[in-house]
Amino acid sequence: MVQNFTLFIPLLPFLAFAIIVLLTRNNNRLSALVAILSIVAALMLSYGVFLEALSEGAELAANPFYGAPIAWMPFGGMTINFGWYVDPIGAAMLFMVPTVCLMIFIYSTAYMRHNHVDEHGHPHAEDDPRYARFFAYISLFTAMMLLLVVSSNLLQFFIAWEVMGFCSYALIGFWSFRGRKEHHIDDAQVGRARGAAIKAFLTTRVGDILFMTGMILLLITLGSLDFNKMYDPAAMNNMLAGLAQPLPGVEWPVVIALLIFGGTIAKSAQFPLHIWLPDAMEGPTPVSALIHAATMVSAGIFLIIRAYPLLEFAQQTSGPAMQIVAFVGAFTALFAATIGLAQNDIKRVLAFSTISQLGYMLAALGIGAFVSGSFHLLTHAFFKALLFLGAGAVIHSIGTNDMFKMGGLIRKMPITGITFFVGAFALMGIFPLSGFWSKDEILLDAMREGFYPHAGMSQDLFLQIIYLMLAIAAFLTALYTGRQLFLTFLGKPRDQAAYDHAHESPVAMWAPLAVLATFTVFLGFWNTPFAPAFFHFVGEGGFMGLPPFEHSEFDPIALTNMLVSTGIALSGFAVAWGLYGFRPIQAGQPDPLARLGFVWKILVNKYWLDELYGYKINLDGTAQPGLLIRLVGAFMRLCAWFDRNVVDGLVNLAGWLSRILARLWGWVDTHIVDGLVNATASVTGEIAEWWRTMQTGNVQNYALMAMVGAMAIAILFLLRSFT
Amino acid sequence: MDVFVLFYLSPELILMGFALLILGLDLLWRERNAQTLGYLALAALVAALGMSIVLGLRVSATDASGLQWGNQVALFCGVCGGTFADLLYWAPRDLADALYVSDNLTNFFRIVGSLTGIIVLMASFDYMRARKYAGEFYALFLLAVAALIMMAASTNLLMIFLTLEFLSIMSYILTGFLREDKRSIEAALKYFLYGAIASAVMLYGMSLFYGATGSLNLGEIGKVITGDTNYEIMALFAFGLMLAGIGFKIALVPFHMWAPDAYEGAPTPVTAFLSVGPKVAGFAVLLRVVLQVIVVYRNDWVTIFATLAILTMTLGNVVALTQTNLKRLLAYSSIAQAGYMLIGMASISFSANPLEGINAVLIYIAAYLFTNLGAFLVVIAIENKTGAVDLSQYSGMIKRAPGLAVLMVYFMLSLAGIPPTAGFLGKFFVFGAAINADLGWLAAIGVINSVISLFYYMRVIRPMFFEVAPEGAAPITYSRWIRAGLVITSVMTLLIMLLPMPLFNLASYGAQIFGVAMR
Amino acid sequence: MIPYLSLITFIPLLGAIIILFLPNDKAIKQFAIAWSIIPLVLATVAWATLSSWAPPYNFVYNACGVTIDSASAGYTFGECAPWISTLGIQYHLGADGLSMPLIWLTTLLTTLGLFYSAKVIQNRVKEFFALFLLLEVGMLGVFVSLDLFLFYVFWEIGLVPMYFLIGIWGHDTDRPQYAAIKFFMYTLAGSVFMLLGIIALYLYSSPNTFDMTLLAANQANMPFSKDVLISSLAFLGFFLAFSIKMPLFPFHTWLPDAHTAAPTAGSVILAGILLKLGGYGFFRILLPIFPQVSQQWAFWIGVLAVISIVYGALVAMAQTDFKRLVAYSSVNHMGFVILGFAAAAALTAEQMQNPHYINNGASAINGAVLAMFSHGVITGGLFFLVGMLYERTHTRELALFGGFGSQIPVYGALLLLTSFASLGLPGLAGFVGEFMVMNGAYSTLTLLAFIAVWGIVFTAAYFLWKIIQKILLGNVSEQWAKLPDLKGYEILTLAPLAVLMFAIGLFPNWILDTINTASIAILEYMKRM
Amino acid sequence: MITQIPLVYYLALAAALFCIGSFGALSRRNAIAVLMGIELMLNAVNINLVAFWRYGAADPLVDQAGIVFALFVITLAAAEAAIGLALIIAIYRSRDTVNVEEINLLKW
Repeated sequence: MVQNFTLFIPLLPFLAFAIIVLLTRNNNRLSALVAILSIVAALMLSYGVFLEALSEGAELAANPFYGAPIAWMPFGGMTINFGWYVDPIGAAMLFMVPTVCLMIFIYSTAYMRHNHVDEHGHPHAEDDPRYARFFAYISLFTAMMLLLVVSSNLLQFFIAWEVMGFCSYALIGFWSFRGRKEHHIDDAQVGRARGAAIKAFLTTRVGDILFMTGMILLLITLGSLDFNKMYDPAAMNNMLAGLAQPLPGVEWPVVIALLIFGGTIAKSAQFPLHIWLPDAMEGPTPVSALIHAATMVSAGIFLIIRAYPLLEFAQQTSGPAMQIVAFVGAFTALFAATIGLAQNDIKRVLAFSTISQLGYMLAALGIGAFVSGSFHLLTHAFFKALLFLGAGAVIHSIGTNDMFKMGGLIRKMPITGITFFVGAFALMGIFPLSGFWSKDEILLDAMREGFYPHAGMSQDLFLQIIYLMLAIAAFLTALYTGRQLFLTFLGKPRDQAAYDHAHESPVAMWAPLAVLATFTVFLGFWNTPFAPAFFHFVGEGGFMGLPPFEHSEFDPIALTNMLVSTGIALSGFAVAWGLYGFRPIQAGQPDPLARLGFVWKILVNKYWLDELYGYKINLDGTAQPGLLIRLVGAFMRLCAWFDRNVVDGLVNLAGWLSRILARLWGWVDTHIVDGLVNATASVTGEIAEWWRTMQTGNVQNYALMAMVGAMAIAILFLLRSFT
Repeated sequence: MDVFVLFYLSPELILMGFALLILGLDLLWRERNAQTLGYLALAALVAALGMSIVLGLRVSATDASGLQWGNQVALFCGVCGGTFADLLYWAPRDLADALYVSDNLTNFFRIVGSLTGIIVLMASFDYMRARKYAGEFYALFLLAVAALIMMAASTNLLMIFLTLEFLSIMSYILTGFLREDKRSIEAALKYFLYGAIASAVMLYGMSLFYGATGSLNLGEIGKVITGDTNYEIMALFAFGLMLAGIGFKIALVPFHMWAPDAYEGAPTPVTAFLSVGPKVAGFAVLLRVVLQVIVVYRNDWVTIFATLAILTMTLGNVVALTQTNLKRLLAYSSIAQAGYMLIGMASISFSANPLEGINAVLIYIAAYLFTNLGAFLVVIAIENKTGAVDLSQYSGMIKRAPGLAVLMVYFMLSLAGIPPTAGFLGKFFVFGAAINADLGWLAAIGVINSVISLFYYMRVIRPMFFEVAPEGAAPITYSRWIRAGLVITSVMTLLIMLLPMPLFNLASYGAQIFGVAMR
Repeated sequence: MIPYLSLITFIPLLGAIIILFLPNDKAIKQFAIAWSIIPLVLATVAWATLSSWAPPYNFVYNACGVTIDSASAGYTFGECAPWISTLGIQYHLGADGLSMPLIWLTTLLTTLGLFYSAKVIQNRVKEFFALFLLLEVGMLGVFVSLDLFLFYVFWEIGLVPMYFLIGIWGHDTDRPQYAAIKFFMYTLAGSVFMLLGIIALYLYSSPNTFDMTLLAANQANMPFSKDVLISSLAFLGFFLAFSIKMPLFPFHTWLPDAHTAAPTAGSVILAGILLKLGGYGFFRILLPIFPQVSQQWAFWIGVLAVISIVYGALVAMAQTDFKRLVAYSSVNHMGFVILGFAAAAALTAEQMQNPHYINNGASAINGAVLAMFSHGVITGGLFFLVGMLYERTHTRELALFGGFGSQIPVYGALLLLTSFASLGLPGLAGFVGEFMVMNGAYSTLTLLAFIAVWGIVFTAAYFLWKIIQKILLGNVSEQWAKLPDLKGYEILTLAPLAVLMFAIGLFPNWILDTINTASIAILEYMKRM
Repeated sequence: MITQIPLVYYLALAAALFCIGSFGALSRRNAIAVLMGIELMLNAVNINLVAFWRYGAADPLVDQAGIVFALFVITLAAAEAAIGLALIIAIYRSRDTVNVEEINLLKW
């Protein structure tokens, strides 16, 4: 029953956005209240849908909740309709997204109050000047994420996707402008936020363009963007028949699948378009949690989930679409983990861990581990939101992001510290937290497929490589997470002033942490290898018309894998302890890993990719465009020059020419006519005498012209009649 | 010859009679009642206009309305003989040996001519009030109008020569009418010398025609010249020379050089008249000569007219770009306008399509008449009060004389051919005729020229609207006669665009006499 | 039967005349605004009537001796009166899904322009308001004419008032007179060739006619369709006129000057409506009447469109003047409209048999028309915003701005909204048209579409970098410390546009439904080639 | 047998006269002399007309167009001369010169 109200889920936060913008924008408390009430209502509704979906069980996969009543875009004899589509994974998302969002909303009510010491030395807590606007934006953001989850149509999905892009722009750049009386941010922050926002939007825009291209090509070849059609094998086969091949030997499905994957690369910050996400940490921390860990980047993964049948179809019929996804994912997982090692900003470490974890999910989806990839999406959302909010609490309390100015904070902020530990261990994949179960499942699938093939199949080198990359990444994850823990919460305080200033967060901030930590601890049991309830719900039905996923029983391989991955995580953490925990870092001491030398320099500079094609944003708020952007800039100036001087120049040239022509006539009058007169006079032998008499303004010149003209016409006639 | 036939000469007779009457009264009254003489002249022109319209209408047995336009009478026949009834219904082209005809084309030009006269006369009332010898001016002016009508009615080389000289001499005198003004008298002398030489050249051409065909009558000559080579050389050569005289009237390149000087020097109402009257009459003669005499050499004259059209338009427009004296600028503009009319001449293709060259020329002439005279009326109104004829003196006219400024915009747009104006309709027909005659390239050059022309027409507008009037500049008032003239010209400029059918019919009836039947 | 179209078109003319006789500035302003609402209301009623036709639109259109029925119809509100009967020129008006939204937009933007100008224009009020209403007549006339001669007449009528609006009320520093004459001559240069094209169309059709509906409907029996040279030349004449008006690269250079120099309301109309005349011509004339030639040239027109998109965006990015930048953004956006045209035109006779391609062709046309409509709304809004900022700061130099997001938040919010609508954010007006155009373009001009789509990134770049960042972000300098936020009348001016941006972006169906009828009809005409 | 002077002789004479006249008209500085040049041109035309009449007309006594034309030309030449002289006198009064090259107030 509740399913028919699915579209109200995104509508409620959207209404909150509208109400805040139009009505309550001048009242901070009321705005926050409106936002939270709306998300609570949306949460209840989506839990309703989720529960209804759970009651359907695996049956839901074949008969998802679906309705497309809104005629949106008619063209010719066709109409694209919008509506809702809730299949098992969608239902699971409907459980995750509002939950996490609600926690973030509550957290934000406190986070967006800034402590500020006035000129008399009295501390004040005052709301951010744009407090209401913040809630408007995050409401819109949540609305769009929910819309994306319930979309029945790829175009609808795309719209939500793009509006989220806007929200991320607005929220990353939330502090990118400053009134004259706003003290909570400084000029450097304004500069960094400005650069980061534009970088995020444009980088993701590149992916969006690819996504849109893929989507349009899908619309053209498939004839529809409705998920119903996309999951219909008969309709998919049409794709091979329609348009001519894009390139010789390449079929459309793989092109389309990879173009759509382009959207994910940008949105989920995969290599090489990951560059925006670390800088996006300039937004307020709840935003980082909301956009860059729990939901928005998850949208990229969710896109791949939605397009999974397409990818598989492409892989089967026309090219290695899945393998490319898997490889990009695994590579990013490893690549981002290496950079994460060398970051000092508490949020940036988390940012790179996000990139890395998203890579995990993609690798999982790419190797066909659909269920484990999806499950990791859910668990990751919880523990990453937890980590970000925890980091935010730290920043809010001591006023810096730099981990080398922290240390020992667990004594000052026990609740934050403990919950942060829970999240960090989940990220590392420590038993029995949720991260362990989901990550382990991915590694298991890679290992099983790679090293223990089905009977009659040879070992797959590709999958082995993927497995190894993921395993190394898991090790590195444990290493940098451990490093973060030791630098932040353990050890000795390195900045005494900041340490003294530190305090436990208000309840509005720690309560959400506690809730998220609870989920982090227990969510993993939804899908253990022994009792894969999540699999039964999500995987057993497969997609509508497509064959279901297979699940192996718990066997020695699984056990082996559990042990191996626990070992990897623990060894990573142990190394971290060796480097950072055994002998705590003192103030001013360089990072022990700096001994790596050139390698360290590469990692600190993030492989210089910003300098190559990105946009390097410095701590002081200045920025340098990368090589590629400089080239575009040069080309832009060339175009402007061309426009001013060549295109417009031609027009002006025409005007100039006509002016010249006008003068020329004058010249003809004065010179040519003279010349003719001169010639006539020479025939009569009195050149000298008449030379001076023939001047313009002289009627005789005129008459001569007339006579010559008449003779010319007459003679012309003559000549014509002779021919 | 039936005496009643003189009825068919009534417009000209009225004009000339009144001219003599005015001269006589002027002698009697000695400058005292100059304005009355002016009204008398106006009455004469209105009567002539009325008679022209009456002459054109005849009772028709076929037309349901009972009235039909079209009436063709040959006058001063040597041998056409017959009765009055016969005279009414001769077939087109069979002109026998008439010297002078009163046909649809003549009636068209009668209407055009007397309208020109009426409007210019209205403009000159104010102008002449401050000057001497107004009575003489009105008399001479009436004679000039009569001359231009007679020129359009002539179908004989001798008659053409006589009427052309008649018009010329009147024009010389009118141009030099301000005897104390150096410029005026200089303009007259130049005009005179140029005109005399041009008509001598034309006469030489006429004599060759006579020698080649043994006749002076256009119809007769046309019958002789049938396209065999014996006459071809002589006829075309002679026509080339005759163009000097006709082109001089029309101010075609290369016979245009008198025009800017004469226009600039002449009294402005006379300039207005010169820019329309002789040009119109010249086209009437050109039409008759071309279509009755050398019509068989169509290929040849199409080329010549196309070439001349391009030269005329381009030179007129390009040189006008640099002018600052408004009278001189309008002189070059009127040269260019003649170029567009020549496109129509070149596009005569005798097709049954309404977009036909003859039609186009006639419609263009009518449109040009009102537009150009309207523009001159504005110039005269401003000159009367301020003496300004230079563009730099026109700044801020929108404040000083909003009505004049707005009307000037309208007339300039019409000259440039922007709808909804008569000028646009004229250009539409001209270019249409060109495309219809497979001269699309000529039409293309024509439209390019009309774009160029817009530039200087807008240069006229620019100071009026975009610049500030000098301190203390008084508002410009103008008499009710100029106002009436402006009303006539502007309303007609608009009406020709909005309701073009009457004009179209008038023109196509005129074209019928050349055996061109329009749908 | 109410002659809606005649009333809509000529009521402003009557208003312009009445204004000439009104005594004082205040009366003129109030009268002009009130009067301009009449056509707006009429157009709204007309559209409402129009959209009440239910699919499959099988009614009979009967006017001017033209009877068209069933799918290939589309016209309604036909009015007819003989005009120049020997040439078969008729006063033939009619509207369909293509023109109705544009008519409505014209009346809306005129009202808004007048409303805003009433506060801003203080000198030569009578002239301004009379000219503005006259301008409306010209624009509306183009959209309602179904006779080519009438079309041309209205086409040119619009030029003159615009010339004066730019020349007289332009900012002195922007060389208004140069811009005005450049605009006038440039547009005229294009349109005179269209005149030749119109005449050729008349002469080479049989029976000879100027009637657009007949010309389009009689494709098959036109000898013209066989004469490649003449029809190409005639096509070229029209194409030149429309692409200068649009403007298409490389005919766009009049646009930045004209836009920059024009007074705010003038820029709004120029960008909002006048550019659309060109786009309208592409779909009303070139596509139905010249399907073969369009098909032959579609690729190259597409190339120009793509250049316009990418090049326009790049040049816009290089501008330092706010208004000039917005002006160049029009080049960029109009490129999509022409790409839509090219995409629909590129359909081959063979593809015409495939309903799938037909749908995508309809998508291209729908998208292009909707892009025109939404560009009118969005860029109209942007020019209002430019003008409002200029009224406050008396400069348009982007480098001098900054931090206005906190100083004048309402302005900031509206600028943000409009900018994002313009850069094609889904959910706002700009996206839908672009998406549909790209859909059409990918199906016929895949490669070009793939290049064009990158223009979207550049568009986003210059909006974010040049407009939002330079104006809204950063710190407020002391210079602007007293900058006041938008006043009530300014918000009221922008509000309808903002509502439209959302209305189109969130539920484009209400307008696409109307446009789609016309697209189907155009494609029916094209099928006959 | 008396040989008639061929028509061509007359025509050649007329052509020569026309050229001389036009040369005079185009080159003399004195306005009166220019006028005289024009008269010569007109006379050349007259010779042409009369010669053509005499040689061309089928019955010269009935078809007298040529000679009538010549008479009109003579008359008009007189009228023109009158106008011309009047104008020259007027200009002489105002400028003390009849040199056409000095009469160039109006130019360009």
